[in-house]
Amino acid sequence: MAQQTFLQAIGRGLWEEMERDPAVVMLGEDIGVYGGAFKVTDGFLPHFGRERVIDTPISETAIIGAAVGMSYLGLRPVAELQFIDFIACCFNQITNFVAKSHYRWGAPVPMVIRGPSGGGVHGGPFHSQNPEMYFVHTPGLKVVYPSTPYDAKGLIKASIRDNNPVLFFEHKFLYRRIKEELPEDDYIVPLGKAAVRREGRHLTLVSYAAMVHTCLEAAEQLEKEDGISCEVVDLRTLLPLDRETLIASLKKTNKMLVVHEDTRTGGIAGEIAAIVMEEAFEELDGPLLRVTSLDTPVPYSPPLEEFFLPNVEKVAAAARHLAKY
Amino acid sequence: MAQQTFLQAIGRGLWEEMERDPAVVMLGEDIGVYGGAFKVTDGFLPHFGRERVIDTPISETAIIGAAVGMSYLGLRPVAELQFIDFIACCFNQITNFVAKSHYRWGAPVPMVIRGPSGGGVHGGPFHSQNPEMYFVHTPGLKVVYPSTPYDAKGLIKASIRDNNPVLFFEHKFLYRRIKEELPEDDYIVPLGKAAVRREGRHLTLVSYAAMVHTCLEAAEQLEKEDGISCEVVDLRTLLPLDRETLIASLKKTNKMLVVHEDTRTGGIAGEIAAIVMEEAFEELDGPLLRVTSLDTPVPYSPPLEEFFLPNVEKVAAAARHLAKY
Amino acid sequence: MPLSKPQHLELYYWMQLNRKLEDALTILFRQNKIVGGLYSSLGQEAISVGSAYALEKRDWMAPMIRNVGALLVKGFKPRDIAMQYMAKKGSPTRGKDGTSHFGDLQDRHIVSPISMLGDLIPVMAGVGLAARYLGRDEVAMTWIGEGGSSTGAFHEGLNFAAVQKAPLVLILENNQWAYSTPTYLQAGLKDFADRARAYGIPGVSVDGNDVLAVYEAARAAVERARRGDGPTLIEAKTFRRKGHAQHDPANYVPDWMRKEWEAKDPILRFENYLTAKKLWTEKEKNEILARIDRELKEELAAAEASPLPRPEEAALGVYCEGCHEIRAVWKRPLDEVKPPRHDVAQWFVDRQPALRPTESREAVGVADNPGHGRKKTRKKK
Amino acid sequence: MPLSKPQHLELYYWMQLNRKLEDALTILFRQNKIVGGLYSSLGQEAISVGSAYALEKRDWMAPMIRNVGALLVKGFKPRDIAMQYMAKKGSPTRGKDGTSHFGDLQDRHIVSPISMLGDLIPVMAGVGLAARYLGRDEVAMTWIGEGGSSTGAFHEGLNFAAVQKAPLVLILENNQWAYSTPTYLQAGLKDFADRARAYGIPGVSVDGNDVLAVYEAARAAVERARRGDGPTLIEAKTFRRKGHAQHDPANYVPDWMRKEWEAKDPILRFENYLTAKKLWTEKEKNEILARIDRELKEELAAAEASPLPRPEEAALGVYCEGCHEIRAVWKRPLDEVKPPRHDVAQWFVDRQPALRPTESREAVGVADNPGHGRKKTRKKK
Ligand SMILES: Cc1ncc(C[n+]2csc(CCOP(=O)(O)OP(=O)(O)O)c2C)c(N)n1
Ligand SMILES: Cc1ncc(C[n+]2csc(CCOP(=O)(O)OP(=O)(O)O)c2C)c(N)n1
Ligand SMILES: [Mg+2]
Ligand SMILES: [Mg+2]
Repeated sequence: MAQQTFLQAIGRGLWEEMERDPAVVMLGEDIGVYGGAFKVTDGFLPHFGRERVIDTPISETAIIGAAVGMSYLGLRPVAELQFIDFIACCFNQITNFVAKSHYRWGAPVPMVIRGPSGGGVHGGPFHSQNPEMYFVHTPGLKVVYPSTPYDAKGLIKASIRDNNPVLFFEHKFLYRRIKEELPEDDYIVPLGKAAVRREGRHLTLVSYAAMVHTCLEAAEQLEKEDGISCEVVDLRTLLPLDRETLIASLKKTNKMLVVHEDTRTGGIAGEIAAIVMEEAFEELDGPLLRVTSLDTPVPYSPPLEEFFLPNVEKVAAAARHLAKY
Repeated sequence: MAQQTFLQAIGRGLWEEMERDPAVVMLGEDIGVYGGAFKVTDGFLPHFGRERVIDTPISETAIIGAAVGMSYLGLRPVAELQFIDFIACCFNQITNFVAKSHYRWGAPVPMVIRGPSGGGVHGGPFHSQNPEMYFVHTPGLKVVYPSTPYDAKGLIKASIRDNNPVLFFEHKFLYRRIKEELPEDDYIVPLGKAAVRREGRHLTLVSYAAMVHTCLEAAEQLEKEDGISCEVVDLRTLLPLDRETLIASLKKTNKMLVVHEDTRTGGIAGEIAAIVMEEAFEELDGPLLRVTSLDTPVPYSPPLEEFFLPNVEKVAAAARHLAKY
Repeated sequence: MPLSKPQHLELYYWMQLNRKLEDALTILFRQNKIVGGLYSSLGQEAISVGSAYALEKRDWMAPMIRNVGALLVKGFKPRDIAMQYMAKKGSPTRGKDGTSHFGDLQDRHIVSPISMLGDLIPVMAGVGLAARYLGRDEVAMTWIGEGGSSTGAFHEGLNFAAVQKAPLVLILENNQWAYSTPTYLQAGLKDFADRARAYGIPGVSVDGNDVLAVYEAARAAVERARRGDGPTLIEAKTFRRKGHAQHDPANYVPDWMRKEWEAKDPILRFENYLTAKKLWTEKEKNEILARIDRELKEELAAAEASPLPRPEEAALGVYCEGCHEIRAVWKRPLDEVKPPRHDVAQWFVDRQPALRPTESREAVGVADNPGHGRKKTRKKK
Repeated sequence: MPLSKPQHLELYYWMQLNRKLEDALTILFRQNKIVGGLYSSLGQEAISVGSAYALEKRDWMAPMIRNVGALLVKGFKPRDIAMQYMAKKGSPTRGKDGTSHFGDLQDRHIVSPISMLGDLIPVMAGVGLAARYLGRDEVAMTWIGEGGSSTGAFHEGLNFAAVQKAPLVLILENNQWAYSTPTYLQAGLKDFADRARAYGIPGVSVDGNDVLAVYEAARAAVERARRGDGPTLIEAKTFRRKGHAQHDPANYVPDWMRKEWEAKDPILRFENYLTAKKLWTEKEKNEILARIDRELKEELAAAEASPLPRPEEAALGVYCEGCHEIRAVWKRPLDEVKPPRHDVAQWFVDRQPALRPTESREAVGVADNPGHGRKKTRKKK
């Protein structure tokens, strides 16, 4: 099979699940006739029909609310947010209605909320955000943020089959920038399992989504230029977190550097620091450090956004510092 | 002057600021004629008039939006959310309009968003929440969560005078449960400064809001029963965090236990763990540990909520464990 | 067809059960046996009962906090409501949540509300759309206060339902107060039924203290929805006779208003109607009242007997671990939805007056709109 | 009073400047000199220009993404808009944000939008209320698309403005498409002006390709707002001649539709009007066009000359460290607001028909509603 981009892989995963199960339906703004702002659902309307591919008004609260109602009758709705930034407009439905439904009265909400996320494409403050931590902090949700086409396809399929509400973040920087040969078979990638992208001995780089590629590049450089051997862990699922893989890697390298594109304060690096303290304090040969975006909105102008984001240099510098520790 | 409850202290602070500055106005649901669901603004309407004490429709997004507009003309609006849980309904206005206004185009938004927060009163999943971390993770906001009448009054006044948007969380469990003699003079408590509530030698308990009192009680018990001397740090402001006070206390005790009523994953304990790693790893004689609520919605039934919340026993147990470390 | 005599008596039974249950709950509240606040629908019973009575068993509903009557009509027992308020282990939410915050997806087709007003409207629109997709002619009903109609969720939900022609019936209970806020600070409207005009759907106002008027309006709206003609907004005008909740003396409500509305008590009015129309005898009335007393005694005893939940249960149930699988139940041949559907991915603009240049002003509402999709689409009426 | 001849020529100047600036931006876009997407208001210039022209200098406005014309009329220069799109250091946001996401609180009284549609409406209601409280007779104007009228913020904002009778004018640009979504999937409405009916405020529809019609409707609404009679919703019917943004070929738009609307080009129409009414000479027209070319050349040169911001600036300005203090400017004696006000903390229920029992149906909208407050309140009209 030909190489598939990150975007195509997600589209294929959605397509196959809709083929497999008529209970899977989609709703969102401009997803039908137009095929979605990024064309993820291009061609879905003619094939699956307007009953299953619903073009909605500009009403995020209605989109999520309607998806909840559909899930109560056993459907498995996939709601697209045109840009993930607009998730703020349905925050109440997601955190109060969706997340608490099963706990309060035993009503499962098997739905997926997906949308283009992240920066690096000069989208400015409202088309570049990484809101994942708002939802990692909301019990009742699952949060997925893949970094490769293979994972993206396997995880979107697993998310649709999961009986819980899953937030599926798609890093738009990766949409067309990475390609991969994908297997023909109907595979899934289980939620809640991190992946070791690169074996290493001296320290562990922990990341997810686009920053995984930044970490891999930095690891290459560190190996070559400094002889520092980095293990790279790709979280893939942020809630629930795969503590086993994190701790196992730490036990091996005894040093950990967390890299996220999300802003610093309250980012997932803190949660990982707390987990490491609780579960493997003795394993630490140095402080858990973090390389993150600045604590600002995402600026629009290219030089500003580059300064705002983590990059290979920043990761490498922090890794060198930690390796020396 | 007579003893004042936590609730009265907030009311007095608001009253004095409105007396001092005609630019201070209020809006919210049932705050005028009724004086607010908890009567914080009882008597404000007759005194300050309906132009300054605005009863709104049930429209949180309009309340915050209107307050932003007012702040653009130099007013200092104080928006009340009837219960802080409803902040989810204006999440977009707060995180995208309010928080990013000054960064994007230099327009300051001097407003205060306040409301009854927290659990322990059997309010159930939608009248007991602690949403502070959603906003601690949002650059551009300031977040305040006091624990004493003195601080509550001094901090609400400082919040109103601040040129930035301040989220002011009022723990409803404290409203009528704690009293304090307050000075007559027009004092403020500066934002961004933590307070050491109790000096100690063996370990530091870090907390805020209602849990500060739980920590103080636990500290008493630990001193008496186990001879463990705990220092208790009350954060008071969660954003910006007072790193100096935290690190100074850690340098003294070399052990830290963070206690928060907020749910565990993504709570502020993680951020503090990351800061400690970055700034004082060498000072740690044991892991930074945390005692928090469970990762669930806030359950309604008393035995369930008690199990959900941290309490003196849980704090004392964790402290003993850490002290032994 | 008009209601039969037994049906009239049923309506009476439900309204009285609604009221007497709430009276009993008030006593429990005074005895501190209720956790948190207690809400009353005193004087609004005709709305909950009359509207829910218009639903078939297969239909769906989501109650608001004052819709105790609707919960009873749709099959929950007084003990369920009492146990919710007492936060007992035996309550439908096992003590996890209180008040009317519970439901039943399997049998009674009831969706639980949350506190945030308005959120149920898009949710119930989705319920209706799912039923339609599954080939089931089921209607979804929910309620909102005149205050709740100011929320963004109300607007997004009802607008979406209108565009999709979802089988939804929304009862707007205008009881003239939203906590302490009167209608004129909620909206510049005389009739909240006018909210419907923003969506191109019917909006009707009825006397909310007349159970038959409410029933008829609801019935018509339910039939309209079942026909596939989309949502209806029904404003039921009434009055909140107690405070917002038990803690609220509602001093902001003028006495003359309370008095006038007490005189319009929906149960009293219906009793007089039944007597005037000779639809019952004193004996039948007393039997109903006796039955209610009997039932409530049992029900409340059962509720009180239920223990509080075990503390450890607080940690359970955040996620569905395959614990409770809701399966889609199809009432149409799956072939009808099997891909490929060959829907044409273009608007039928030639059949979209709404899209013609605007000075030719014969644009139409969604109702007659063929929409986009398969070449052969619904005929215009 | 009717517009003078020079004012007519000003309207023409602004519309042409709007269009030619966007033409120039399109060229910059093709040269990859623009960061991110480029949005066009081709064919909608009459709306931005005609409505903004109805504002006084002291009035407030908040543009949406297609309101380049309004930004120009209200005092921003083409270079400002160009630098925003090119993310230059010299842009009003110093490169922090792009497109029409900028404003000026001090002089031009312009509030910056954010991307989330609808959010500006409550914000501008607040601007209007603040002006009223400060004793300033300033009016706030903003715009929304027919698509944006489906958002909860639109509803909450306009409803709140109506209840508070805020001096707000909302122009709804119905250009028949929301990205790829046609009106009939946005709302079941023929006229989006009907959205106003949910709030008890006037809603009018005008030909959005007729700059004078837009101006007159806007002018009337501005005067109404200034009088204290509250908000107006104006639907301007038009058509989006380009794609949603440069990247979008808009294949979903039928050709006949594009053609019909090109024929209704607002600038062409106004040119014909000016000629027919002998309001200008060929010479005057050419002078205007020459002036625009001259100005744009300068403006764009200045914009291109501006450097990109220094990277380190990304870290600055999240908080206002006393850096930029906006002070309340009073135009009324402070004694008028000095406490104690002796407002009576009770509804004037006796003067609240809205609160009378509902079968006496003479309830009234907010407009004639005395509201609550001081004993002597505004007389009913
Ligand atoms: C979004 C939201 N904001 C605020 C509240 C707090 N609140 C609960 S009930 C209520 C008044 C509701 O009035 P109305 O909708 O008329 O219903 P009624 O109580 O009259 O039945 C308010 C403000 C809420 N539940 N949800
Ligand atoms: C709340 C929200 N949801 C989605 C979007 C993405 N979006 C940007 S413009 C647009 C279409 C807007 O259509 P309309 O309001 O008619 O304005 P027009 O583009 O036609 O001028 C959409 C869906 C947004 N900006 N805000
Ligand atoms: Mg009401
Ligand atoms: Mg449009």
